Amino acid sequence: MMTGSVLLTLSGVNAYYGQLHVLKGVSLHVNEREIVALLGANGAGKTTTLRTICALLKPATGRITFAGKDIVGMRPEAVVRLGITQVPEGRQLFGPLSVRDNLLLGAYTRLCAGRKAEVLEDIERIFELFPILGERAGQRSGSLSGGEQQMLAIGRALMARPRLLILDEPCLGLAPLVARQIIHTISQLRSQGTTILLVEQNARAALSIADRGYVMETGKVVLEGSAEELLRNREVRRAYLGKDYEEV
Amino acid sequence: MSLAELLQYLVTGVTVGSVYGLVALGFTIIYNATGIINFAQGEFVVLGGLIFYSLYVAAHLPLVAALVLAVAAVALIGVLMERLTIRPLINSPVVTLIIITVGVSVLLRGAAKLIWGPEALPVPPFSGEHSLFVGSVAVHLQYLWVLGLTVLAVVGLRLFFDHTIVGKAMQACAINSEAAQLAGISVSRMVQGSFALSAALSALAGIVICPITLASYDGGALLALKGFCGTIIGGLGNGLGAVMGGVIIGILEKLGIGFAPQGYAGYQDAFAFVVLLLMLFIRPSGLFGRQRTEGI
Amino acid sequence: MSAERKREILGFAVAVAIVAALPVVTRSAYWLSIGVFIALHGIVAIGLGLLLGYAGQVSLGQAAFYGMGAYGSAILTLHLGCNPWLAMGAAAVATGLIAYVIGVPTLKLHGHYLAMATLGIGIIVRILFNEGGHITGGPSGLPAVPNLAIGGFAFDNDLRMYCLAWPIVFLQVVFSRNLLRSRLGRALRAIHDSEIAARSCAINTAKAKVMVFVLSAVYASVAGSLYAHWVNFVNPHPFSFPFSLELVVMVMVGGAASIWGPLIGAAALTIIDQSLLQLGHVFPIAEDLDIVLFGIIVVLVLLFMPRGLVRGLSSQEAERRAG
Amino acid sequence: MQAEEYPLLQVRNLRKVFEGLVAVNNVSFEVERGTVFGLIGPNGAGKTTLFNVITGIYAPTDGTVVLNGEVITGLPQDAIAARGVARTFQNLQIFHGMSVEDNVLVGCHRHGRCGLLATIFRLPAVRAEERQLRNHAMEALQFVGLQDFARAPASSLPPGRQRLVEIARALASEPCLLLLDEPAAGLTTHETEVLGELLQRIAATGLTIIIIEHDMNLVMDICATVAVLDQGEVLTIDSPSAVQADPRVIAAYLGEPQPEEGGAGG
Amino acid sequence: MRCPYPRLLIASCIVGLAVALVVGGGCAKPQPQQVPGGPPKVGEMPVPQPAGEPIKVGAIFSVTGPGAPLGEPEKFAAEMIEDAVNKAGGINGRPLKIIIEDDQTEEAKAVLAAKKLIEQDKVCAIVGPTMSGTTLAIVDSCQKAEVPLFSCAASAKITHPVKKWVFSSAQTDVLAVQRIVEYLKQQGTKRAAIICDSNAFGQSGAEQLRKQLGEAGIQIVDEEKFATKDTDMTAQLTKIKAQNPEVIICWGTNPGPAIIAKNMKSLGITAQLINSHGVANQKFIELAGDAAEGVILPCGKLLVADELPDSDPQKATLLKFRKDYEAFTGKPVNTFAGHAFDSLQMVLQAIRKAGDDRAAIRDALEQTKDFVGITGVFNLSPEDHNGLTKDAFALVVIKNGTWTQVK
Repeated sequence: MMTGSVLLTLSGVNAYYGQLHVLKGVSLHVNEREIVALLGANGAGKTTTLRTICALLKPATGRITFAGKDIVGMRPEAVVRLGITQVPEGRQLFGPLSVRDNLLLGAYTRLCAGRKAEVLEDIERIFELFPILGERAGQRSGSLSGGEQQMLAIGRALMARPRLLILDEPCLGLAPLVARQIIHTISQLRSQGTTILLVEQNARAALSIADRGYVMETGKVVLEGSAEELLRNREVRRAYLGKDYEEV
Repeated sequence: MSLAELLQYLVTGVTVGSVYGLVALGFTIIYNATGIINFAQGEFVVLGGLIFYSLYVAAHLPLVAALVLAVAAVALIGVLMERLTIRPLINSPVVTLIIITVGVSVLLRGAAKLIWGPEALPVPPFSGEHSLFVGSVAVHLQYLWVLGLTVLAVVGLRLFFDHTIVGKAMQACAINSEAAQLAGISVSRMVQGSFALSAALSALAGIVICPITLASYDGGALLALKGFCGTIIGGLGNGLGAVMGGVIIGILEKLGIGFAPQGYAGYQDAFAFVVLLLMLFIRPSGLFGRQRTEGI
Repeated sequence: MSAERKREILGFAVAVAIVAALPVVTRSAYWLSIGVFIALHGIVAIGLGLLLGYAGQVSLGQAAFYGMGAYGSAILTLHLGCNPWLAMGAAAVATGLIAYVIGVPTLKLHGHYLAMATLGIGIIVRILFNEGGHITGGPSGLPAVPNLAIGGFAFDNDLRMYCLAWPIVFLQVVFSRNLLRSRLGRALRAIHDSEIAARSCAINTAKAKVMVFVLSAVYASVAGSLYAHWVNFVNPHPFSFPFSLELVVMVMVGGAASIWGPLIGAAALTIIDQSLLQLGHVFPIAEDLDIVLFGIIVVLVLLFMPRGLVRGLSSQEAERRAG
Repeated sequence: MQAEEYPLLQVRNLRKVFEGLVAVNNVSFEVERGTVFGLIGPNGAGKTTLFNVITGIYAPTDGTVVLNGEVITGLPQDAIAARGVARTFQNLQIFHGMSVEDNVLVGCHRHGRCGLLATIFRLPAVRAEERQLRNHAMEALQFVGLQDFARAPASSLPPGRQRLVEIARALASEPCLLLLDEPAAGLTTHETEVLGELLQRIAATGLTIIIIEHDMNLVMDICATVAVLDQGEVLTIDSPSAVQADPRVIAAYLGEPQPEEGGAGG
Repeated sequence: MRCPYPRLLIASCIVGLAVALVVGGGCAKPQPQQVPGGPPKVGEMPVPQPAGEPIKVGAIFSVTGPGAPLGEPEKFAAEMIEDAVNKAGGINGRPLKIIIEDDQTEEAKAVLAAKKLIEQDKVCAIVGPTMSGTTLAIVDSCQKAEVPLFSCAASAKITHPVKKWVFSSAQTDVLAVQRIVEYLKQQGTKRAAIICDSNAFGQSGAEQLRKQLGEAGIQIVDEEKFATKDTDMTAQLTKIKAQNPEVIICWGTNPGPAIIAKNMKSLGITAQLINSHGVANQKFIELAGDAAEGVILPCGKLLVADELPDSDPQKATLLKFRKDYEAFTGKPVNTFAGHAFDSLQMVLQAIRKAGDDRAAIRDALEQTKDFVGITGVFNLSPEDHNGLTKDAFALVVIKNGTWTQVK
């Protein structure tokens, strides 16, 4: 797969929760039309990295640029307008609202700009991508099954027409079959031109579709490489199962 | 007690209750957006009535213009309050936020007294001092205004929340503010909007009821407390529940007076709060709220 | 150990010295009675501070317990001819019992629900005072409550009352310190920081909350009794909702999570209140402005020192995230 | 003594459902006295929920927990803690407004007896009790190596040491059962090593421990038995080495092997 | 550990500022700067300028808080008198200084205000407070400090039993109810309902009504209450309506009774509404609008001064007071201002006679005979520290938005 120029760069990002130093000089980049996987054990700082990118957490030091623009200090909604959207961990749908409303809200910035017709077209496109959502358009989103909710969460993020789509644990808590379907959808999205940054517990599944990957440990990037390299790398297994894994 | 008497209590109860309901709705909107109980809510009601007095009675503006302007002015005060006192502290513990709204309420009350003086001010009813009589049950024409505007406000709000993107965005912020931010919704603007909306609703309540109750700078506290009861009875965070809760408080209060033995009407406010306490002890999620499971 | 202990003793000594200095500097009944009011409000506020700052529970009905003390004293001395000291003690015990009965169901509630419930209780109690007919004297109240006296020595003027009230305050400070430096006090602070972790340390949080609620009610009751025996008159008005709110504001402005905070808050608010009133003499327009200024001061203190005057700005992380 | 015939903890057919979501499903296991029991599994497997049910934070939808032959399901959290079940939390729950020593002293809560009145008058009994508890707390602090930080505000310590404070707090209660929820999460490599050494010393005292941990080294070093949870169900209960080699476990962690790759992890 | 100084600094600044204000405010008043430098308009004044140490009289009014509608006019009246007295040469050649404190309608503040006046300002007598509650709260302080207190509040408890140092200038409810019952007996009324504020004024009225109506053989068919801040009394009135009384007697102060009048009209209740002297002011008519028409109430003669026969001893005083007050404040005259006027004038009269010694003033006050005031003609004595009779009341009916005496 051909990938383009650099879209997102983090260099030397440090971030704190109160006094807790959670990101320690994180540097990574994502090229256009690439799928990049961010791997690591619980508490390694993956989700925090994503929060920092989306401006939900302000880094203490370090630069984050998107399409050549420095985005540190921007408001979250401004980052969304620039073209970064995130599918947060645990879906975070607007449960009491309908499926259609969730999608509409995904396109909030465009609706406010008065581009309603375009948005309605996009909704139809999401329904093509996930037909089950079309069937449940009027249903409360909280009543959907886990897999359907995940589809809706992805659909909502796509409604902003992002240049970079960030997914945080999209397969968490899903049945294996559904998880595979989601992974498939993600690779499909890339082929339609969306750049993707993916955090996933299921490392094998993530790396199966990714071009490149980073492994994080205790707030630092400890490893990076192409997907094939990482899949073969002992360190990756160590990060999940402990270093003695292969030696047993 | 005769049927006519009973109906009379109901009519008044519903009217007074719908004002409580509007106040309760105001509480709910701010609570949903920020998790704060705004103790200055009663002052919004009062300011609505007083500003309306100035515009309608003193400046002789037409009814609708005075009404709209007064509502807008109070909405602006709500926005200012949010901007100056709530936003800088939004990450503070809830108690601090509650107390700062207390501070604002003291400030607004003082300012209102400074401007409009200590005494109550009379506002003429919108359609004159007349009553309709259904049998021997009297329905003051202003009651119809109160009920009508309440229904209009509630329906309007429903439409706003269900059928406009801004309304939905506001709901989204209340449901999950972080997810809303990730969808590109400016949470701080929505919080500001909710203060404006909440202030406007309370101002409306103050305006429609002041021909019956007179407009007075210190009338806010009691209305706010009753509205507060309504909010809890309806289930904290539930808008329609809050309106219903307010109406229930209104009806119970009037029936309480009706059924109280001679000379015991002094307990009417205690009655409302006893109901509130029972509610809190037995079903704290309110009549219309969903029981929540406690998490970490 | 010793440095901290030294600082503690030094702080206490300074406070005692300041308080002791006032009657030496002035015998003015005005200043002394401001001092007495600060002491009375301080007693209630320190109790409320334990509840609010250490156990993390809000009470918007504390004026009711203050009132129970005042009315308890007045009713027992006037209707039953009780000795004032006995009346004061009996009122405190009765208030404690009532607080226990109220506290058990009420403290199961959290956050706004708790605030609302205590507020409701406060209002109901105020109405009971008002509607109590002959017993409470109704809205006109009960005049001629006798003074406290030891033998022939009656605490009937401001200096004497000042000398009675402040030792009680300091005693209470010592009590509070003893409590907070003990197993029970640590349990309270633990509840404030993390209720779930506190329970995992075998702390019966419900019991601990009720305990401190009762204690704060007893403190308030004692202060109420002192008020009644000093002013010699009780009526329902001073024990209504605005005073409950004012007490919470005192605690918040002074700083809830310290022993001295509520006391300093009580002093600051009482003094600010009086000074604004006096300001009206200098600038005649300030007459109504004082309420506005009062509001502004409260807002400013909380805006710039959300942890209160004693702690001032603190770098502690916002508690919401931790909670 | 009569309790000796039972295993210390028996978990029988435990099930916990949250609004339709099954978090823990039909989980049963036993923990013998004086052993260290590991609990592993991917995110969302229900490990922490299991802890929360055992310690009484949640009431189970179904099933029972038996401690020392006594059914403790349905008891309030503090009553279970009072029976000697101590725990730490995945996301640190230290009392950030208190000193390190006071944090640990809270752990000693169940050993105190003095009432409110005695306390506010600081009667001699209270002083004696304080001294005793303080000694106790100091011992726990020394055990975890934090004796020099006793007076420091707990929130001023780095997360690694805060974790030790939590452990000291749990130890100070002299528990019969210690539950550790991901003690190594968020620690640096060095801190993890210190922790591992500490956990081994704790295990050596004969205390019964259940530990949730992702760091397999740690699990390997101290656990006698490991249970693997996936999607709320027990996948297997076995020795650590056997568990590590189990293809089902590897699949649960790394994802199901793609068909063309064949069995990995051999 | 972080350096605590910046926060300490801010904290101490705020406290310091407050203390400075208290000290400054507390001291600014006693230093009578204005008085020596005050009267530069020498030329136009034929009277000798007051000189020497000013005579200090304290006043405590509820200028703010719920009592403000009563307290504010009282304050105006006091300022007016101070102004007039000093222009007319002061008292016994000395300037008059009235130190007015606002108790904010709070008992605790009234206590503080009284102590400040007594100890700090060393006033020779205190006028006020406005309300019964605040008065009763400071009665003891004044008794102990042996300072004459001339209250403007109406509760019978203030002067019954007689307290050595305490007087009151407001008509008690006893007299007002006497006047009403006299009228009802004339009309042959048999069934009355009462609805009273649950505050001190209303309940003390209710007590008198129960007693005197019972003695007069008039049946009370229903007795209701409302809270001072209630804004709708239809429920109570519905209950009363069902009992079908001939008259409804309402006891309270604005705005409650105005709302009741309006509620009665909207419920179509035709019984005669009788109000207390608590609403004997223009505000009631303004608030109740059309609903005020036909309402009967007892009130001081101030409101019907024009209608009084020239033979009435009060007529001249009333007309002059009305003129002066309206000229001084630009606001319509008000009964409560009259209370302050009477209290203050009687105190000043006593000072003129006895000097500024507190005990002497008290003794002189007790000797006050045939003082023609706004509220009535006062005859104080050791047994009566109020000194009014029911003749202090006129019974008026509201017609065309103004007051007319009931014939």
